[in-house]
Amino acid sequence: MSEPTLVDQLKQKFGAAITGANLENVDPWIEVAPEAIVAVCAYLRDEPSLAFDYCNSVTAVDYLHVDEKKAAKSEWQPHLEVVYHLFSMQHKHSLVLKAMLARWRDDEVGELPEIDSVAHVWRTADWHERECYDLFGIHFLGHPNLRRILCPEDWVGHPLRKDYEMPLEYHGIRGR
Amino acid sequence: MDAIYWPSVFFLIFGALACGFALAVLLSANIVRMAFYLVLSLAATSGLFFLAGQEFVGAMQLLIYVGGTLVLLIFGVMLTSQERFVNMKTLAGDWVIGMIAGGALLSLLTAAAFSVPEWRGPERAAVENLPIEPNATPIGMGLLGARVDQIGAPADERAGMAGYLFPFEIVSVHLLVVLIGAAYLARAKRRSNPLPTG
Amino acid sequence: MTSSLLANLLTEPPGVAHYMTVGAVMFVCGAMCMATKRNALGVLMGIELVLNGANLNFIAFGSKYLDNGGPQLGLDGSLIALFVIVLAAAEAAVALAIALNFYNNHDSIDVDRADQLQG
Amino acid sequence: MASAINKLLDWMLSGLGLSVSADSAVGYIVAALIHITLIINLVAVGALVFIWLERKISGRIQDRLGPTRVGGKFGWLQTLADGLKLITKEDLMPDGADGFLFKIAPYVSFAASIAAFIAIPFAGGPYPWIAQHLNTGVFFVVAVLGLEVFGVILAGYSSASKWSLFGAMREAAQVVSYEVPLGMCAVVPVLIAGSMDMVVIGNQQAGLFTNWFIFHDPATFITFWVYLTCATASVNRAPFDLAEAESELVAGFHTEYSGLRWSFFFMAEYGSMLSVSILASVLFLGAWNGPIPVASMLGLTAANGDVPGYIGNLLGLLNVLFKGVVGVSVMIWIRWTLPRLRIDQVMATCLKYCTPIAAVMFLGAVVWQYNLPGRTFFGLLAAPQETFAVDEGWAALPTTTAEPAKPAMVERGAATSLAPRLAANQGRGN
Amino acid sequence: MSTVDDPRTIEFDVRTDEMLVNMGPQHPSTHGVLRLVLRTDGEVVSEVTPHLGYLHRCAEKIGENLTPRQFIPYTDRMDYLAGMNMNLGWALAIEKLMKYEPPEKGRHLRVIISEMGRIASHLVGMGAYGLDLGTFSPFLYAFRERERILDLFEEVCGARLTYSYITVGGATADLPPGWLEKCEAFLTQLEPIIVEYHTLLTTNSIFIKRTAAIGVMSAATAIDYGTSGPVLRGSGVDHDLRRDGEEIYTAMYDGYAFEVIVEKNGHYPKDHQYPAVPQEAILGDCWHRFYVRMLEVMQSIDLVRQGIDRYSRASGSYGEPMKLNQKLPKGEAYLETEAPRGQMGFYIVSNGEAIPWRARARSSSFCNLSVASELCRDCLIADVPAIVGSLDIVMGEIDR
Repeated sequence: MSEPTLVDQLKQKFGAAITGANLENVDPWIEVAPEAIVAVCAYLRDEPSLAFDYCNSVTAVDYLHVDEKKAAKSEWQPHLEVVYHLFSMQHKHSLVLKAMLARWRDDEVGELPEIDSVAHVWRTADWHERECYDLFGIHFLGHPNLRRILCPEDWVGHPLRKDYEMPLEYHGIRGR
Repeated sequence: MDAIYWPSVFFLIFGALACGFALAVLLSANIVRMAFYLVLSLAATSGLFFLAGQEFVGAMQLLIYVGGTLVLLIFGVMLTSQERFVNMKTLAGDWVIGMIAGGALLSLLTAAAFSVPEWRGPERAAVENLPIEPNATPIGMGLLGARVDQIGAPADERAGMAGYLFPFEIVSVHLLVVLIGAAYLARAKRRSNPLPTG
Repeated sequence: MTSSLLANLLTEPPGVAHYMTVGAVMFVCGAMCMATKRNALGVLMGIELVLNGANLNFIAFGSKYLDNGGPQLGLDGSLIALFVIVLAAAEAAVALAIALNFYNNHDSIDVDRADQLQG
Repeated sequence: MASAINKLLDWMLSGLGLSVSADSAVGYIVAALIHITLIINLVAVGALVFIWLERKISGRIQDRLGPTRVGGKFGWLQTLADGLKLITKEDLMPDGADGFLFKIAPYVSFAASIAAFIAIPFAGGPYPWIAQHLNTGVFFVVAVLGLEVFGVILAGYSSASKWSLFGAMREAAQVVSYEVPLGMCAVVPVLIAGSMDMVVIGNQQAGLFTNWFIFHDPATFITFWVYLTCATASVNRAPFDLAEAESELVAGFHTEYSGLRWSFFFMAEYGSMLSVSILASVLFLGAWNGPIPVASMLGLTAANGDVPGYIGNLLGLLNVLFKGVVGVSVMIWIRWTLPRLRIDQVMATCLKYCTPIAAVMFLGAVVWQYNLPGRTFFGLLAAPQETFAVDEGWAALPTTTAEPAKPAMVERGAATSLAPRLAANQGRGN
Repeated sequence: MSTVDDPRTIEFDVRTDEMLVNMGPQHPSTHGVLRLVLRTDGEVVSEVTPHLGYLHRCAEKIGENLTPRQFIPYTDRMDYLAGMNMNLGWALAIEKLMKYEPPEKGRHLRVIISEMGRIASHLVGMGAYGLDLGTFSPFLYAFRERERILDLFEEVCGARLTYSYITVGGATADLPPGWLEKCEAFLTQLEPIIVEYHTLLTTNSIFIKRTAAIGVMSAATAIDYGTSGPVLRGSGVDHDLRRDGEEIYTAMYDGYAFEVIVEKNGHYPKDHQYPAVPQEAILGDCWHRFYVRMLEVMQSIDLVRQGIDRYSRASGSYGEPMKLNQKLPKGEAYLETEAPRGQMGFYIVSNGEAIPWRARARSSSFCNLSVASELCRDCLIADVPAIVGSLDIVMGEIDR
């Protein structure tokens, strides 16, 4: 079903929670407020006409320009985006959801941003969210067991953040 | 001293093995070592059975006793061998009492054994040229009820031509019932909270 | 007396008495094992030794190579020995079942723990 | 054999003025030594050959060559190279291990697998080539095969590692439970031959291959295949090799072993494989009699002189060893084609399939033997009479109900009803 | 007759205490460096927790410093058993972002190469699964055939494992002359061998005993856990990206006659030619997953044949690769392709420069493995390698 009607349907149902959409992109996406993400996802999955029962991937993108020159010119503020790629097995159509998060919770460096977990909506999101937590440092509230999946348990820092510095040494192995 | 009588040399070897390992079972503290010494002791006893001319019983001892019962015992040892039960020292007091009682019993039995002159052993000539004929078949037929070993005996000496068919049936049914019962009994019915073991 | 015993044993065939002594030694070891061992399975092994000691006597009296005119069992000796072996297997199975049950309920195999009937 | 050796010793020592009496014990000791060295060499060389054979056969099965360069043409010295490697490798022992039991386990296992060869005949006829002519031959071999499980349990327990204990317990449960059907299958040929003496069983299968017990009747035919399955399982090979299932328990009970001790376990395995397949050939496949009785056709029987008898026996030996090697290569062939069974499936096949089938076949053989005593090749041909007459000399069994000392009611019925049929059977030469 | 009146007693066989047992990462049966921690109670496994990350190289961070064409070699090393399909996935994702349409001859070339890669990968999957269940020979037969495919790939792009052949815009080089005939010859001699594999494994009674009705996964669980590829189709979900995928990916396959290998009301497409499904097998068990892979090999053979004659008839360039530092249009694109082990997705965000802002790889084995702990609950120890083997995972792809 075409994107615009879907956006209107969601806006009409969730009102302000749908904060925006970009339909010109190759993969049009819909922006959702972080608080309403679980409600929207549950609705998307259970609504028979949409039936997004297959969650391809849950990932994140870090928007931050490290060097000042580019930061000045960039048209967006530094933030984190959690991106959900969904697919419906019956209707064979796909959808992209985005939730905008601040890079650090109330801007204190080191406090991980929080968003509700959709692990109980799609079981596959469990591992995807653990990977996001591991590589981006996003705290998923209500996640069954949120711990690192790819990096060692005692790894410090979240590698895929733009401002990530490789540790000098790890258990005696030289990092940099 | 004329030529050595070899069968008695083998009797000494097997006898020494049997008694030695029986003693080892008594003296060793580690339950698994005890089990292993018991296996060797019973294997030596099976050798004594072969020496006494009973091939069938010797092979039966190896197959059922050593091959079956002791494997069962070793399974029991494995299932219960938590670290604290493997090496359990017996108290010194029990040892002393045990030694005294055992020594007394042993001397009594050996004295009894050597008191009867006939039991001291046949003349060498009488035994040396006895034919070694197979005795598995008489046992088999005996179990089935036909005492073939007493065919030549005179009528009055023949102790009951009937063999062991009836006890054979009883033992086989008994064994079946016991094994099923043991299997059922072994299904542990553990209390959800074990009794205060103090 | 023992040196002469051994001396003529090397030349003379072993008799029923010699088998009985080996049986007696195993019997006594078994009895003491049952008496002193604190592990239930150690007691079980003592029982096996006792049964084997008895078996040896049956076989000794049944064997014609040890016959010196004394009372003889003939074939009955080996048949009874067979029955003893089979029944020892059954007995070991039941004893093991009891020991396992005791172990599961009391979480210990120590014989001294079985003092519930003392009241 | 012993008297021949005494004569030989006497002839040799006569030069020195010493004499050896005909039945002196020295002959027995030397004979026993010769037998034991022959058996140990058979098992050692056998293991040598079978390791090489396994590499070659598995190579062929997997479309590759197997060893080709070590020591000459077909890489036949490959096993020697393995042996040297194993001997030079250090014999490790894990620190938590129970030293004494850890060291002794491989030798217990090896001794058990060698002891089975004492009662196995390698050539029949009036002068059989057998280490110890036991009247209860089959029974003894089956009993000794059961003892190998002790070596395994001790190895598993004393290696103090969780995985090897798993492997040892699995293997012990499997070997002990497969002994039951193995024993039942071994009893069927004993029933047909009428004796547990393996020489008698072998002699009864003389003549054309139609006399072989595998073709004796449909029951024995099926029993042979059940025997083969149980033998493969009781030796821990092919689809039943749970103990060293690489995928779950790294190497089962002998994970912690290395060097010479590990090679003893290996030799024990190949030794018992050889003993099980030779037992199969003696019981079912006409031990030392080839498909066509070449030896008796050429007159190489003991009847006409010692030397032809010796050559006849030699041919018999070749027959037995050939059948043993064929049996082992079938096991190797099965191992490299079939996947592995799970532990509960192994137990299920034993308890739900092998044992009941063996029991039914035993019953079938009894009924067949009772109704068609003297026949062979599924009852189509008459068995050569002279081989089948097992004369136990009880013609004098009292057929009349002469008054035994104190007959109880039940025993009388049992005794008398059986006696006439026994006597009748004697008449028909069974 | 358990003591019903005394609920406090629990009836069970012999009392065994819980044991934590490690299987891997160096365990021979797990495919590569996967560590499974099993909580076992005697033989029964009560819980399996996989531990990942032993092969983690953070390829996604590297993707943020390389131009798309420079990143191609990294995609090879994700699913190293199907390098060609990984390259294709990345190339198509970039082309979707750039809205670039590869020439018709390039399309057919990509179908031939990717389906040959699928055959090679399934052969490894089949051989390794035989290894898990204890039989060694099928592994060597499978690798003998795979060697022939690798020789063909070597002629095409000079490499045997890390090809980097299919790149953004088409392929680095055209097929060498005479290659198509060799490929045709290979296919004709492969078909009877696949029948031989069926007798060796699929219809082998011990294999059926070890795999039928073990690790059964319902269609709902399969979708819920995000599984894909043969694992998903093994549970009866009729979904294959080559038919239901995005327009740019299905364009590659339009005009090709093929049916999705999935069991619909008891029948696989054209299953009369292959051994029938044994009655013990339940839809969604290890046996079905294996059977789907075996049928997909036949499907790929047919596709390659069609690809060969379409390629020989097509004219024009095979698809010149894109310039090395060509600027990417602003925006983002996510595309999933049907890799042999499942749907391999690439998500690229670019803000107009030659180097993408974010390059994310969604791995199929990652989701397939997440089902393992659910399937292995209350199975026997010997079943764990059978179940994990049937998921056919590759650690390079999971750990990225």
